Amino acid sequence: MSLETFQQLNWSIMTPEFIILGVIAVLVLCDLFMPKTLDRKILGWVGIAAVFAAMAATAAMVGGPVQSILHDTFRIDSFSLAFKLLLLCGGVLVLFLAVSYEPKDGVERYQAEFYYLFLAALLGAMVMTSSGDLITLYIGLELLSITSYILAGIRKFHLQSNESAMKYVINGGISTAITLFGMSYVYGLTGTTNLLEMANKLVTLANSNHVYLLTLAFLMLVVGLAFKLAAAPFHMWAPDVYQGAPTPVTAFLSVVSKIAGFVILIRILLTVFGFAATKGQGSMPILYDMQNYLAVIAAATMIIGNVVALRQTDIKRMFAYSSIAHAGYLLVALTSLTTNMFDSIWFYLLAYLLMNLGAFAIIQVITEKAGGTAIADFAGLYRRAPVLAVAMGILLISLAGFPGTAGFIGKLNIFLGAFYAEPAHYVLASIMIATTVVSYFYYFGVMTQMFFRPPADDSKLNIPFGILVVLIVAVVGSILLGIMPNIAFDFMQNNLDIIGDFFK
Amino acid sequence: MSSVPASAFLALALILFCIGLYGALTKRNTVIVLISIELMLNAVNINLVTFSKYGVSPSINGQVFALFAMAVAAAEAAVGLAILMALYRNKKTVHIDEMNEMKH
Amino acid sequence: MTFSGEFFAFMALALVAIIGGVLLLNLNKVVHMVVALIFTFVSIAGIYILLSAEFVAAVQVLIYSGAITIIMLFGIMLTKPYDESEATTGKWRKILVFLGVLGFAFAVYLGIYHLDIQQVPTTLHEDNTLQIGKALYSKYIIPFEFVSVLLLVALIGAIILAKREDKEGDKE
Amino acid sequence: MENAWLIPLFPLLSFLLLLLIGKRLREASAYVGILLTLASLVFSILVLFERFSEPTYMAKVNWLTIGEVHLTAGFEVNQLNALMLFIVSLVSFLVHTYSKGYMQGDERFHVFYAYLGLFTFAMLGLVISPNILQTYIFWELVGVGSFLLIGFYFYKEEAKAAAKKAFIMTRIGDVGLFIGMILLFWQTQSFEYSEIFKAVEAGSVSNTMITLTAILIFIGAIGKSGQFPLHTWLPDAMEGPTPVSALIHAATMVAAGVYLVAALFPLFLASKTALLTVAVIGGFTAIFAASIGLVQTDIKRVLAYSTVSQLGYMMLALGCGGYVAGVFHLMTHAFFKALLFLAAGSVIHAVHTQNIEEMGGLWKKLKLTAPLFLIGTLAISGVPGLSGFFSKDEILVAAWEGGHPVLFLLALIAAFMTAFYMFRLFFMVFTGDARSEQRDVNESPSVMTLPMVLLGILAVVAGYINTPWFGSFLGDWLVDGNPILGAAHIEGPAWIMIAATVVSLAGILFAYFIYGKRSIAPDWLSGKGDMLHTVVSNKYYIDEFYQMTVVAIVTGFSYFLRLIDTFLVEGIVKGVVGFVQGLGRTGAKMQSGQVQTYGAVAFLGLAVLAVIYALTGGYLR
Amino acid sequence: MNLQSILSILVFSPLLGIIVLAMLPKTQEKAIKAVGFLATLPPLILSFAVYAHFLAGKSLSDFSVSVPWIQFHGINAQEPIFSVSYELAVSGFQLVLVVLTSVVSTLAAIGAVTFIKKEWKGYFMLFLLLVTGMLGVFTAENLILFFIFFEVTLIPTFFLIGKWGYFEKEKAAYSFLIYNGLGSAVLLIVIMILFAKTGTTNIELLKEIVGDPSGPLSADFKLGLFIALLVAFGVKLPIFPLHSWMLRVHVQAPPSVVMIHSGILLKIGAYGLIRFGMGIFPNQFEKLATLIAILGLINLLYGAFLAFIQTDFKMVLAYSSISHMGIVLIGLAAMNEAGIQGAIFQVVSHGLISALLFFLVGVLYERTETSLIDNLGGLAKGMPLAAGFLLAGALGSLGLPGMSGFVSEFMAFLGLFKVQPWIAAVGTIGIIMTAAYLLRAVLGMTYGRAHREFDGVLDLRGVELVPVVVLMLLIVLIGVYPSVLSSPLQATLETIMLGLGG
Repeated sequence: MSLETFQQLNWSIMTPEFIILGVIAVLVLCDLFMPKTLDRKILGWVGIAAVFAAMAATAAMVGGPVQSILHDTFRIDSFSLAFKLLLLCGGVLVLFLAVSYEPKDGVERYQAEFYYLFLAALLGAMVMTSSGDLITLYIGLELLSITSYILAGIRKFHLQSNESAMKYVINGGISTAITLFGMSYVYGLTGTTNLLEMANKLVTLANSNHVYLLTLAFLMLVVGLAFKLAAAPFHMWAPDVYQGAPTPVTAFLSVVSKIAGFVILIRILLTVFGFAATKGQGSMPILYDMQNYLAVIAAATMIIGNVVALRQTDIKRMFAYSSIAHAGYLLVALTSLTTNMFDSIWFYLLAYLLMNLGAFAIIQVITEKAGGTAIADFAGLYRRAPVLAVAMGILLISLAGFPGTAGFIGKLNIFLGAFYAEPAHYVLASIMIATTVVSYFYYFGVMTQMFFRPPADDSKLNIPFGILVVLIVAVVGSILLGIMPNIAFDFMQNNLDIIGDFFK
Repeated sequence: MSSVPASAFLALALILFCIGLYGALTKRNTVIVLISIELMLNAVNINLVTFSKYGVSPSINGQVFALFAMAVAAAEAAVGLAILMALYRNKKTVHIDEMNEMKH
Repeated sequence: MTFSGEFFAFMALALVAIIGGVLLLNLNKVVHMVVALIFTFVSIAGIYILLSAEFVAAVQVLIYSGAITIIMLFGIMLTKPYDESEATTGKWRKILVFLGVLGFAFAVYLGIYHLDIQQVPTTLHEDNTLQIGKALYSKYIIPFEFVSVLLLVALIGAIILAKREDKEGDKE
Repeated sequence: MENAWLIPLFPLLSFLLLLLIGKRLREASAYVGILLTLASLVFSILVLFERFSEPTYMAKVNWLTIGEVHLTAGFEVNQLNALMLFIVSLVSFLVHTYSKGYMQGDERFHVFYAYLGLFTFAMLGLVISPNILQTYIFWELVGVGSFLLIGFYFYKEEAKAAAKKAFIMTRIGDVGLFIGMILLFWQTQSFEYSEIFKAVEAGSVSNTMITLTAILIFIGAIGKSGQFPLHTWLPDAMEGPTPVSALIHAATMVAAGVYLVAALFPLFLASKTALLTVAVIGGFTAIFAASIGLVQTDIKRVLAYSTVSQLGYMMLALGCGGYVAGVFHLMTHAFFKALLFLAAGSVIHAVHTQNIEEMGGLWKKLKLTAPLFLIGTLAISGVPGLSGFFSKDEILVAAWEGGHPVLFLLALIAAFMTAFYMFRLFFMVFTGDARSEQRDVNESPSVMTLPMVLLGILAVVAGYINTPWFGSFLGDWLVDGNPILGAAHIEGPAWIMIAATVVSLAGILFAYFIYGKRSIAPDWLSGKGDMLHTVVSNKYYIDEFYQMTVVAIVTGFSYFLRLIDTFLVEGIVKGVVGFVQGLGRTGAKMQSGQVQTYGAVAFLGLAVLAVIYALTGGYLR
Repeated sequence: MNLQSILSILVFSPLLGIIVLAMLPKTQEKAIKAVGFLATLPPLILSFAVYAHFLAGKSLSDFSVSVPWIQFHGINAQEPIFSVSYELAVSGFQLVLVVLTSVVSTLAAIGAVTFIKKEWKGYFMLFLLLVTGMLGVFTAENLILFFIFFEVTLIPTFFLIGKWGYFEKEKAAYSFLIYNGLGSAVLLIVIMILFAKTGTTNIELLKEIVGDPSGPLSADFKLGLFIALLVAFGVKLPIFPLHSWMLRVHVQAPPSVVMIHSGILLKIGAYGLIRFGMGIFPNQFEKLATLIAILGLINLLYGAFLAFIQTDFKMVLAYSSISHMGIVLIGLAAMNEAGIQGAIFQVVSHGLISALLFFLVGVLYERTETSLIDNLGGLAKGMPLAAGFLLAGALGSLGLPGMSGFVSEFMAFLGLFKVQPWIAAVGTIGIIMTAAYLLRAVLGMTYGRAHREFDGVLDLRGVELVPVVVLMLLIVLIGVYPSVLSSPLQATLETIMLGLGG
């Protein structure tokens, strides 16, 4: 490729990535040359600014045409923009948490690394959103994963953190291998790594043998990527890792990483398997053929997540199970395969992002203060810090999916899709609703602690600025989207045409 | 053409993948577990390279993919080992079944 | 299927690779396991050559047989493994995993065994490295660059995690 | 007559006033009650006299709309209603007056008057109702009034039990009325008496339905009027203050059952079976209760069983087609039984006991009460010349002419028994020597005796408005314009009257010999260990029977349901919860902290999915 | 003021109180109580204003408001059919319940001043939220909005029970939450299926679509949906065997909450059955009428028999609620004007009576620290007013004419006797049993000998008299002049009958 063609490429569409990349480089250098005594927190604020800038750059592209460079290895379409915005939102909130993170034997020494590793992970996730190529997707995925491994273990003098990172890396490695194994078959049966080309080739697929192998690859991909979603059967790492990892990292894993997982899953599943025919052109695509398998996975995820969460006494573990459950809900939307699936997944992820990050902000405050992560540490929070308790209450209610909150509208949207689909997924949706009711138990268990129990100590809690920002955004956002969801719906409707990305 | 059918290569990859998987899921020593994972990735690479030559419309892409996979695998191995080091300092064990500080 | 040299080469390499793998599972000493695996890695490199991927084969030798094996050995040395104690858990898990592996292999093998892909002549062996280079630097430039970020991050991460330092180290 | 609706409202006003300000008025509450009931009485008398000359008046307003159906409320003044208005307001007025003396000094004096007001309101409302629904409404309210007054001495366990029993027993009957009323509504599309009669006459209601509804309604009457088998509450109701017994449990409320049957008489006439049922129940109750009355030792209980028995008489009359006889006896009974109760109250007031075995020789001490009591006793015994004689005679004639010789015989025996136990009572209380120490026995104040005097007069003369000798004025008036109700006067053979006289005199003589002269030892009537005596004095063990059957079954069933509630309902819930929690426990247990297990689970998941796919959907398809 | 905004103000005005409360410091007890009480007044005044508007002969549809709210885009091409509007309206039936709600709420707020001993601020904030939820439930004009308000009532109730209740309050709060959660889950399934299949949740539109035999729903499917609906509201009502949560709540929750709970929240079940069960699925209702009648019968007798052997007066009342809700079912199962009107009357009547009784039990408990019948006795001596009202309330509850209970019971049975005379006849056993258990309990507490001395027990006094007297007056008013209630209902009844006839 000559320099000329190189320059002709429309690199501007990568602006958000470049911003993040540049800031990573700047932070690395700053960290090197800044005096050891200087507080690294400033770097965190720089990181936050960078994410905001990237967000602005992304938002500027909203509504624009689909653009891609270099054989779709980088691609800007509505899908990528929508989810990239989500990721950036999640990223910035996580960074706010990170700058307020000051536990005992924490990450003082590696504060700067802490920030730019977050940015790198975010970058990986962003790459995943805007790629139409298997290799780029894979690299993005791994960039995210490997950075996450490091982040999980960054409290290196903390045994739980080490163990968490170890478990994460081992499970991650296995999942990567399985995913890649699946990818290799997909590549082999199409001869290309470009997703759109794959779709073009597979749309006429009739060889039953190929279909068989491709379907196996489908299963491998789904199970492998389930790791990122923390969905069954690849969910078991989540509680241990969430518990041991530093709280902002847990927040990151439960939100940004999960969003990224959905991004890649949807991208591959819909583009490749949504077109790969089973019996020649015009026959049912593999994806639809395998709907029941997805449904089983979704159901298992919801049941496991919600039921096992009942037994938890550790708040972070409980939230791990809760996040498993939420992955299950999202899989319901994916399984139903209706045209509003993107809207509902996107909206639900947005709602989930707000409520989960908000909750983690409070968890971070409490666990830092208490030095442990037991749910019992929340006892009497209402006495100690009524505002925090009420905020947590609202977020929990949103997580439980009560009306008036974003969580409810999100669930409503998913139900709508599940019932609208032909054939309608009555059983799946019913499982979802039933397990939601089960989830009341543990969400309200936290409430019980906060509101009904007397506090162990009456010391007041101080809320750092970063936490405050996250809380305000989360609570206001949760309620606003619960009461006026059309803010988000209309944004999607008017500016983005995700269905067009996949089916036009 | 080739006297060795593509399926032979694929079968080899499958066998190695399974060996790696079995190792990763049963070996006690964490280093071996990490190595087993590398073996799995190797198996994948065999697949990729095989398909690069014998796949439906062969192309160089498979080989490139394999190279990427190797790079990533190396990074992953390094990070995994680093984490093991950190853990070892705190826990003085490399036995994976003793890493059960957090459970239930 | 003709019994060509290629066939024998394949058989030999495959055998070594699998034996290496099996040894990995069955040897007792950790160092031995790693060494057994070196055989596998090297024979895989041979397989690559059979598949007209000379560059990949070279990289395979360098990265796997070289780099990765070495750092793993370092890892073993640094951590002083005691492998004499028997695992306390996992009898059932082994059996289940074994059955699972069998089932999975069976399912996938069904697919592979009957796989018939029309073979087309390729030019992969001609200027293999050049072809790869071209692809890497034109089509795959973006992932390539991101790999560099990835490696950087992994580097930094590995350092900060593995660096030996005292807990109270720099507070003085 | 247009203003007859005001009659019930005076006592209601009394009730409300006393409820609100009674506490401040204290003893003056009595005047509120007395004056307002007097107003009712005056209006009632006016209405009664107006009704002699004018036709039935009826007015109604819309009360409740159900779709197309408009239920009304209103009032009707027909002969029966006007008569009942008069009786009720008169007795109520007298009891109000009497109570001023009787209840003197009670700290809840005003409450008593309030309750009396409520009861009087309800009773008056009951008797002017133009439709059965309204009747039912007041029917229940009357029950509440009775309930409250029985339980007036709420701190007494017996009063509590009696009040509860009264309410529940009558409610059992009320449900019969309730069902009957509703069934009747769906048959005739109306609750109005006139519409119902029209429909029945027109034959638009099947015979079975008429019988069924009539009997159901009669069940209501059974409950209210203390007929067998729902009679047990009435004797227990004597736990209430005595004026209450006089008003409610002698003169008015218990007679409501009779009134109801009378008011719905055309319906009953349309069904032979229903009429027969009424007659048989009435006849049986008459003798049954009388037999219990023979051995009771509590003065009020004797009177109570006598009431039950007399009500049975009335029912018998109605059941035999003797409309006039029934209503006539209802009236006379109201007077003499109220008199008896008030006199008994006066006695109790004087000696502070109700046990007749502890009384005696009071004739000299209670100069006014004793003769009045004697008048009452003579009247109820059917001694010629007094009111009871005439009405009882009418009934006997009705029974004989109605073609029920067995019932006639029963009635005759009952009449004998009545005479006997009433005079047993009289002799034991007023003659002989004092059986226990009685100090300070004084005649009651005039506020108590005056009502008694008035009632005494009525007990003597009331019979003369409907006699075979001087013309059946009452009967003529009652059936005027309603030939369906039967003859104004049933001519019977003369021997019936003689027989009745003989029987009652025999009873009196018999009692005189045993209790007055003591020439016959009463042993066989009070003998210990005599089985018959034991059975009778325990009221045939009816209460015990109910306790052992109905109450036990209900309680047992309740406990059985409790078992279901605790084990089945809660058990299922616990099971589900347990299952979910068990699932959670298993899930948490699997989370063993072993990272390889996690990977194994994930991979096994994949393997299972793959194998399932391979075996079902995939390759072997 | 714009008539259309009145309902919104009516529903959301208590939220204003929440905001004011939030700004008050915790220590300002008096102000908090005052605000808590005052915030219930706007709905009260407005609801009476609406009632007056109706009495003036003007149409209730003047108040209907419909504003586009949520559009679920993207689900199908012909946009935007999947939309939910913010729709509030009152029909006569709804109006009656709104008035009931606002009255009971105000009285419960007064009750709270007596019964709640701690943390008034939190209490009143949650209480006002609950009031908003309840008012919203009765005015919502589409299913989603209804569901939202329905769930909004869950959360405050959970906290009100769990924080301010008695000994086993948390268990009670949880069983409330889970049962009702499951109930609302089933409801949500029904709502979403209807929404997904028909594209609307507007009740009036749904009536047409579901009623149309050639509509998008098959007959079996509709039957299934109706059964689900029955279960959903059956939890709330509650119908046997879904009742056990309600017992716990009634025993453990603070009296002022039980007033609301028993008085109004349970009525949501009945409201839902009438409005949606009968309104949207009339034919299905007809098909299952016998089943519903039997369920009603079971409820009626089951509650009555179990109430007969309870030792705790609160339990008596709780089972009595079950029994009385049986009458609602019986009335509905009659499927005629009398029955349905009876059911609605029962809803209102039981709302008032149970509020009264639970208030009185609360007072008794305050004074004597027990509600066990055997521990009490002879209370009429020490607290004649309380005992008197208790007795009056019990009489009202057992269906004494002249009070509201009778009218409803009478109409319900009147209706059922026309269609199911045998079931109705068996049901009348319930009438007897009601008298038996209520008198047993009430007389056991107030009459007879005192089982222990209650020294210095105070009678009802001061502000406590307000709820008691007001409720009693309303009970008597409806009993004596039922037209106050029946006249707004006629239009609703006609609509329902039209649905049933078609």
